[in-house]
Amino acid sequence: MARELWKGNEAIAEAAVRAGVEAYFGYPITPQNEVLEYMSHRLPELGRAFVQAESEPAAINMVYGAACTGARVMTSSSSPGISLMQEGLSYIAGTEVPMVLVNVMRGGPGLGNIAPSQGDYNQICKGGGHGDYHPVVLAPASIQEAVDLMPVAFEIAHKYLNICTILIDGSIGQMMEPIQLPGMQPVVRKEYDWAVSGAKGRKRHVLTSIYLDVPTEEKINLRILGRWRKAQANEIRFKEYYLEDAEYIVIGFGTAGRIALSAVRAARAQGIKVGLFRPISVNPFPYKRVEQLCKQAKSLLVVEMNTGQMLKDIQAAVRNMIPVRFYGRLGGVMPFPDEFVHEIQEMIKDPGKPEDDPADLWYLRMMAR
Amino acid sequence: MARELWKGNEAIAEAAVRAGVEAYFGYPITPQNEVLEYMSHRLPELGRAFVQAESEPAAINMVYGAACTGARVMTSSSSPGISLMQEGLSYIAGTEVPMVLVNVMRGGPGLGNIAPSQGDYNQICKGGGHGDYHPVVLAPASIQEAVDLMPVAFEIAHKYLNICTILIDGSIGQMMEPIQLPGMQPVVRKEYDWAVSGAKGRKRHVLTSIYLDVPTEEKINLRILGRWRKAQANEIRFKEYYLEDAEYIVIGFGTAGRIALSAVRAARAQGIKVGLFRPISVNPFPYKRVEQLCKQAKSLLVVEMNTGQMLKDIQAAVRNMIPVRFYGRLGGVMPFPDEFVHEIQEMIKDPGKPEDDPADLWYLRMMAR
Amino acid sequence: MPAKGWIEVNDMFCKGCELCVTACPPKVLELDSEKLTPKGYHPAYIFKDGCTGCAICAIVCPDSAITVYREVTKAPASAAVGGD
Amino acid sequence: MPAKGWIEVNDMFCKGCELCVTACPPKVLELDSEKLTPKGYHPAYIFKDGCTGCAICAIVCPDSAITVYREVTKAPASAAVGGD
Amino acid sequence: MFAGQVLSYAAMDIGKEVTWIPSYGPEMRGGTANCTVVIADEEIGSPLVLNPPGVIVMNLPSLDKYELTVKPGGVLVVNSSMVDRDVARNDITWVSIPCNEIAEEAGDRRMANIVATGALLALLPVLTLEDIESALKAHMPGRHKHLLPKNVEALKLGAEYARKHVRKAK
Amino acid sequence: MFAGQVLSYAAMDIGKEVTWIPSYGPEMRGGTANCTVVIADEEIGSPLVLNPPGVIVMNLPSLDKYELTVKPGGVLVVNSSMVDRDVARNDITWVSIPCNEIAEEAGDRRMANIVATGALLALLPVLTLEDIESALKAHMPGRHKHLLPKNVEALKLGAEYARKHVRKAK
Amino acid sequence: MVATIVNPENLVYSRPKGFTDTPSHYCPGCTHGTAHRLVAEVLEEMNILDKTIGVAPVGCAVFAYNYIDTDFVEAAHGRAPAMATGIKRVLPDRVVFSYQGDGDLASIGMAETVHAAARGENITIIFINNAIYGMTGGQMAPTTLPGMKTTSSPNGRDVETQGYPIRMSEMLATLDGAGYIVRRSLHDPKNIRLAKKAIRLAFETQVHGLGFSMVELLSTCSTGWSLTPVQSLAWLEEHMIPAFPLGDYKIAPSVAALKI
Amino acid sequence: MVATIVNPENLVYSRPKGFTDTPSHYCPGCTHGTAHRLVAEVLEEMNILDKTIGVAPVGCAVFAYNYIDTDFVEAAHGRAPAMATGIKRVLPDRVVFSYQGDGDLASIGMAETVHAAARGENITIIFINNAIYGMTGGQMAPTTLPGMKTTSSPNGRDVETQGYPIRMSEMLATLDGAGYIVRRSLHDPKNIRLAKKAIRLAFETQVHGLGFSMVELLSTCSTGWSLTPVQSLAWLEEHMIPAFPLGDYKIAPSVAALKI
Ligand SMILES: Cc1ncc(C[n+]2csc(CCOP(=O)(O)OP(=O)(O)O)c2C)c(N)n1
Ligand SMILES: Cc1ncc(C[n+]2csc(CCOP(=O)(O)OP(=O)(O)O)c2C)c(N)n1
Ligand code: SF4
Ligand code: SF4
Ligand code: SF4
Ligand code: SF4
Repeated sequence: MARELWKGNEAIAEAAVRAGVEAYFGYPITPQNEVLEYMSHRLPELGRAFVQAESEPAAINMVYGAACTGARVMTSSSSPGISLMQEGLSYIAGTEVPMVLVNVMRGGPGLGNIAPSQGDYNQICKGGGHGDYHPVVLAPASIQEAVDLMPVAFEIAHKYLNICTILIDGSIGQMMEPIQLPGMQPVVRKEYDWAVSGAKGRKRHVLTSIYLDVPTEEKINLRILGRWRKAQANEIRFKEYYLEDAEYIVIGFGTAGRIALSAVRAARAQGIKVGLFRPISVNPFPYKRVEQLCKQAKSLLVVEMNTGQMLKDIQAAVRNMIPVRFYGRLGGVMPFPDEFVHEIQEMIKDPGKPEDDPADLWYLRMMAR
Repeated sequence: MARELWKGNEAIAEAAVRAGVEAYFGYPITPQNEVLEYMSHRLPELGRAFVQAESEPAAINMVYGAACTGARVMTSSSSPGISLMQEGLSYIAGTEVPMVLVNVMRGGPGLGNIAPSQGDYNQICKGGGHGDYHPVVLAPASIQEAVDLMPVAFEIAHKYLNICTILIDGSIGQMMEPIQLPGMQPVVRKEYDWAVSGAKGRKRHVLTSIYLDVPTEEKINLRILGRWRKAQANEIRFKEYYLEDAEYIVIGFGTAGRIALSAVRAARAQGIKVGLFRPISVNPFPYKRVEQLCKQAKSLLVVEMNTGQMLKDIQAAVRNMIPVRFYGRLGGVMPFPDEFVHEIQEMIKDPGKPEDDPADLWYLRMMAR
Repeated sequence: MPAKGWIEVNDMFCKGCELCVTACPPKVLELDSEKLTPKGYHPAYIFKDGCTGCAICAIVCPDSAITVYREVTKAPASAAVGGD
Repeated sequence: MPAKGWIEVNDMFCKGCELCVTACPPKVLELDSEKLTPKGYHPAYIFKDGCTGCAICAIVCPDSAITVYREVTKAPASAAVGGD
Repeated sequence: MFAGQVLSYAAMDIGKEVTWIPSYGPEMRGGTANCTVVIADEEIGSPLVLNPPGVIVMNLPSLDKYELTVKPGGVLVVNSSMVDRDVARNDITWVSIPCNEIAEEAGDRRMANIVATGALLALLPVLTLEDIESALKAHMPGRHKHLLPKNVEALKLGAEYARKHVRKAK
Repeated sequence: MFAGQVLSYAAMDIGKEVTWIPSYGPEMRGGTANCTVVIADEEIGSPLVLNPPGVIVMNLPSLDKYELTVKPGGVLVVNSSMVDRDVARNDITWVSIPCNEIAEEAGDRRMANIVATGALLALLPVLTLEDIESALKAHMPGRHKHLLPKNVEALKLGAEYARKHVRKAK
Repeated sequence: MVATIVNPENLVYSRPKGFTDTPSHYCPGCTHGTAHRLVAEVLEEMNILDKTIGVAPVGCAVFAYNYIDTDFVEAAHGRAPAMATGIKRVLPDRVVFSYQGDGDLASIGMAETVHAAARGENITIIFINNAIYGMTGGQMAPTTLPGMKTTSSPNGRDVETQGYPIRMSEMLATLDGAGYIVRRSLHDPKNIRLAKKAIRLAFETQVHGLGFSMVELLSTCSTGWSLTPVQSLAWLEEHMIPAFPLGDYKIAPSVAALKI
Repeated sequence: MVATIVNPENLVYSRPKGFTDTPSHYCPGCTHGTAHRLVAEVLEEMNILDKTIGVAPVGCAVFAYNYIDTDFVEAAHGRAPAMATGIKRVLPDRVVFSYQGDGDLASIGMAETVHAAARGENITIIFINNAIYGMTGGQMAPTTLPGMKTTSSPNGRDVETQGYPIRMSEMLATLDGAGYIVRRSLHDPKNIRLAKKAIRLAFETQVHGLGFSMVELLSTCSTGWSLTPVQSLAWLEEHMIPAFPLGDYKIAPSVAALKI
């Protein structure tokens, strides 16, 4: 099938359509507007539901309602809008209904700017909403990967009755790449034993997240945790480059990861034995694999477009077994591969000690320049 | 000065008044209603500002506005309401203005219930809002401690131009204890060089969180991070009990921590050399101290009223140096000391291996019973 | 002579709010101070003759605790409770 | 004879939107196709006699780019722009 | 609930540490409310106790719920005005006392819990009746001050009745 | 921007990997817009390049901003219709070409960027003019198809002019 | 005599089939119960119980799903209209209604309510206006009357600092998307009958696809008002009706034309 | 001749002092600029520039603080009325105003707007109604006209699925807390004059403590409407004014009595 040149946001929207999304509810925000705009003509033309909500809280609660019918439903937004969805997301998790969320991250905190950033990693992965729940989070690094993950996201959401988040930054949303779109899936509405649709010919279904009886709520919490543990077991995803003989390993997700690929190639060209590990599922996080890599690598370089949020997960896996170096750019700055190459070279010159605090040293370097 | 019997929520409100809070904006939610209700008569009678907002987003943005004037201002809420404040909190962090937030946690996720819980630890400490920022979070375990921390919270907020959160659960909010209230501080409105108040006789002040110029946003991010690093250096707080000769150490914050105190005493009564470490500042977290304790302790028991959220921070500090055991109750269940005592005994029988996953084993135990 | 009526109050539902007592046109209802419902309320009951089966009590009862009977059935249930 | 007037258009602010051109009663304004402002717009200018200094252009100018002069000053600035 | 607060005030006034905590759980409106009071000489840990040494139950649901939680050898006070069954356990000291009637006798039905408090302290002397009395004096809202004597009376009657009708643990 | 997309389509059609990314930064409305195109044979890493081998600048601000970023030995195409200064560097190959005028000559002012594209490819043959031509054929929206010949013309003129007036790197 | 009367063919009224057998958690005399019953009766009479999906609010009616015998979801506080929209858009041929209190609908849910109405969203809202926050302990609501004492306006609502009550029906009536907007009361048999008629018409409006419908019901909260249930009905009539006049605020011509 | 005329005493009009020297980021012909100027002139004429605090929205006017020469804060999207409330409550003797677009005020900020009005919050809102989301690229706004094409209603706003425009002034006029609510337009000199008068009266309302004041200004978005600036003014007059009639929707007696 021929490749087509697509803008990231529109490709994601079309991929969702082909994955059988039945309803989209959203609110405009840069840099994800093209998702909403694309849906605004594409879904009605297919007789599916599109609503530009009055706000993100409204959008997520429309999603909540639609999700309760068992339909494949999604919303998309960017950082500030995602913050406004946190209550709704917690309700959806607590009610154990499936949905797909796309966060096209921008520079923050606050209004920040519309440039690409990875500053929402903690919010998205560590639970921005209240209570104990864990969304599955997939972080593609290219438009093709995003498109390929779209149907996967819906399947995960339904399989674990959970939120599945596609986490990208503004650059993936705004850039264009040649891609192959998946085929069009038919819309299938199963009669789930939990979904609401009118109680015709069956006993009624009630979906709620309130459990005043405390022991019951504890059981629900454990049930949610149980599904999450299954996701932890089944949904680990990552991609590895040039690791076979790598003595040094760069780790980055999403855009930082793909930029690192260029850096790794450049370093290899200089004869440096360096490879790249790019987590795709950032929640659940591939701790085990990172742990294994510590046996092979002399030291790690973690690159992010934030102050080192994923770094904490890396450190949890590394446990000071080998030195870790960190390099991050903030507030929407997109690093150049050259910066990473420089960091690789510096790391090799002086890998530092395993007990060093990488974020600490990075901060001092940033302030020094 | 004589002790008085106060309900937690009301004591916190009065402590804030005495700490010179000039304005309170909030929205009713159980189990923190008494804070709002107390303020509704106390502040007007002192000629200070009280507004029952139309919602939590409105409340936090009223706080945002008032904070921009340099006044001491606060809000309080409980889990779902806190989720709705995430956008506003991120704006406040991004605008670098001071405020105090009180979260009286309840069972979640979703609507959950009104029973005491510690399920919002991640949301509150790891950043529930978008972008890179870090609120200071203090978790008192008694009404007296909460009352004593109230003025501290305002000082921290102003010192680091940051959010300072008092993190308690419904039980502390609802229970009564004899306390000594601090003296009444006068309301002092300084003329800060950043606050807005009308530009009379000075150049105008503008407070914003939008920095379209990416390098500028990066500088702001680093400035915010810089202040956070100072807080990390200065604001570590914790309390230790029976640690001198302790071979086993229980770690818990807030209510779980105080329940553990009873358990530790009971275990000591059985001749077990066990002590208690209770973090008070959960963000910044006392990693260093926990690391030191690993030298002294044979193993640790972490107790929480959630699925093991603080546990991750403990593990980051322990790095598999010694075995860690976890015990948590969920969804608003308040554990009895006897449960912890049992866990201590079990831990001593079989401390397990350092590389065991405590949350894993705990989950299996929970499902087994 | 007025139609003969009768009501039964379901102890499961009655909370002794007295709305039926005050609403009852012939004033034949009162709370039974002797009796306690499982939930601990004094339920309503007919303490004297004269119930017309007008179902006014049932209309005002917030807990649908009342079943109404009437010797000569005229209107369908819905009508009795103000159906259109 | 009409009052003699003159306007000056500030290149810093003018974006060549033409609102003043269409609003000008004596139609003495047009965009200067020869000239480019620092921001790359063709600014407005008086291309022929007849400006009355009515300040209509200044009222409609969304970028406050226009300063208006009038030989015989009548009303205070505010009045000219519709102050009360 | 009120009884618990009176105990708390009394304990505080004689310089002890004390915590009072209401019960949680589904009963939102009109359900049975109850509270736990912990009195100690040192910083109090848990405000909840699995097996309390002393328990007062004012109605049947509460008896059913809490009879088994009383610590062996502990004390259980049952308000027989609202409870028509005896206590099944024989490893605890208990008394079945018609609080409502005694309260009425003392002058006000609503003092039933004070009667029960008197009974509890008679069998579990963590505090003296005088402690309670002065606590009432000190903390009763002004508009209720006139009820003080009645309350003290109720307290005493409760204590007396308990001493007379107590069933000791076997 | 459009030129960038044409390049992207052409690269894709001959089976190469390509990324097109618009510039970010404060210029929201009416500022100078620009984009980066990366063409490669393998999976593309960074869509941004610190020192691109080939750069087209259509106006003065862009020249000021990007002149120094061109990779030594790389190519810089300057639209002299909008830029009144020469290129200062002598370690790069560059040409100063009146795109607007040439475009007008070819039949439409708005094809200035196509002219520049022709010039770039003449000096940096990552793609052939034919690649571009067929890309235009394949991807030009129907309603513009009639402009195809003109575009091809503009492309050629740009290339010719560039070959004639190129200043080689020293 | 009883014996003779108590037999099926003499049955004049009994608990509606649309109701479950669960005793309600409401305080004695709370007219939430009355409103529930009317909804259940209407759904039963329209024979749409099995194609209806209810949306419960956060408020004392949070457990509405325990009583009204249809599929149900429980919304986040104030977001019921948004949740109902989400359901209705994927199941356009089902009947979707939300049941909300004044804090839920008029305070935190204001935007969702207004926009559902502006969109002409084909849903029905049963709006219980009891001038107070019942569930959380009697705090001030957007509908609390001037001078009215609540736990967050202990000296009575001071309009200078706490503002004025919002009349939702009047406000929503200004929107073109609104098909049927009326205010009724639950304080006596006559008005309860009228309330039921209105609820019927609201659901008919939805079934006929005539746009957004809302029935505002003046309701009591004896607990929040600290009155007896009987006093509460009188207080409602005396104080609330003047502040919230009963009436039809918006009846689209298409709705007026409905023959039922 | 120029030389002779161009001297101070002939000065009829020049850029107001309330304005900074920063050229605006607005598109050519965008009447946001006109609205800014009127506000600056009014604050200058009332001599309250140095006791005024502005609240900028999220929208094209996000940088209002770069132009109007007073203390300023920048609010979260739609929350400007709440933020203004927070400021006003701690600084009651200052003048606080927010400047908001239709997406900001009428969509995401609906609840904050209605409740600020209901509270009679002593603040002033300048409401720019341009029937579209300018900043984010021309999506549909709550004020977008039926059939109007936007980037999120590409085939024209379909009232069946996307609802009807909201008339904020009419809606807010139903609230007792509102002191002064009017709609004006910026499409020609006469209306610009009237707009300025209204803005003046709105600020006077606040200064005299007479409650919530809002001036809704019909404004152009040539970029979003894909018209020239000149065409935009005509389009506004032809299409927007019929849908959003100009007029006074609420003038409290106390405000009407103001002598200025
Ligand atoms: C986000 C959020 N904020 C606040 C609450 C607490 N809360 C529960 S119900 C309620 C208001 C109830 O009042 P109303 O809507 O009038 O219903 P009523 O109880 O009076 O029937 C509030 C504020 C909540 N559950 N969630
Ligand atoms: C929470 C949040 N949601 C969405 C956005 C994106 N956004 C910025 S401005 C805007 C709307 C602008 O339209 P309007 O308020 O009408 O102002 P205009 O630009 O037309 O002047 C939106 C949706 C945001 N910044 N924050
Ligand atoms: S109205 Fe109903 S609940 Fe109330 S007393 Fe009568 S029967 Fe009982
Ligand atoms: S109105 Fe102003 S900005 Fe527009 S052309 Fe005239 S002077 Fe220039
Ligand atoms: S609190 Fe009020 S609204 Fe809630 S159930 Fe009781 S009476 Fe009804
Ligand atoms: S997009 Fe529209 S509203 Fe925004 S500046 Fe341009 S013309 Fe004005």
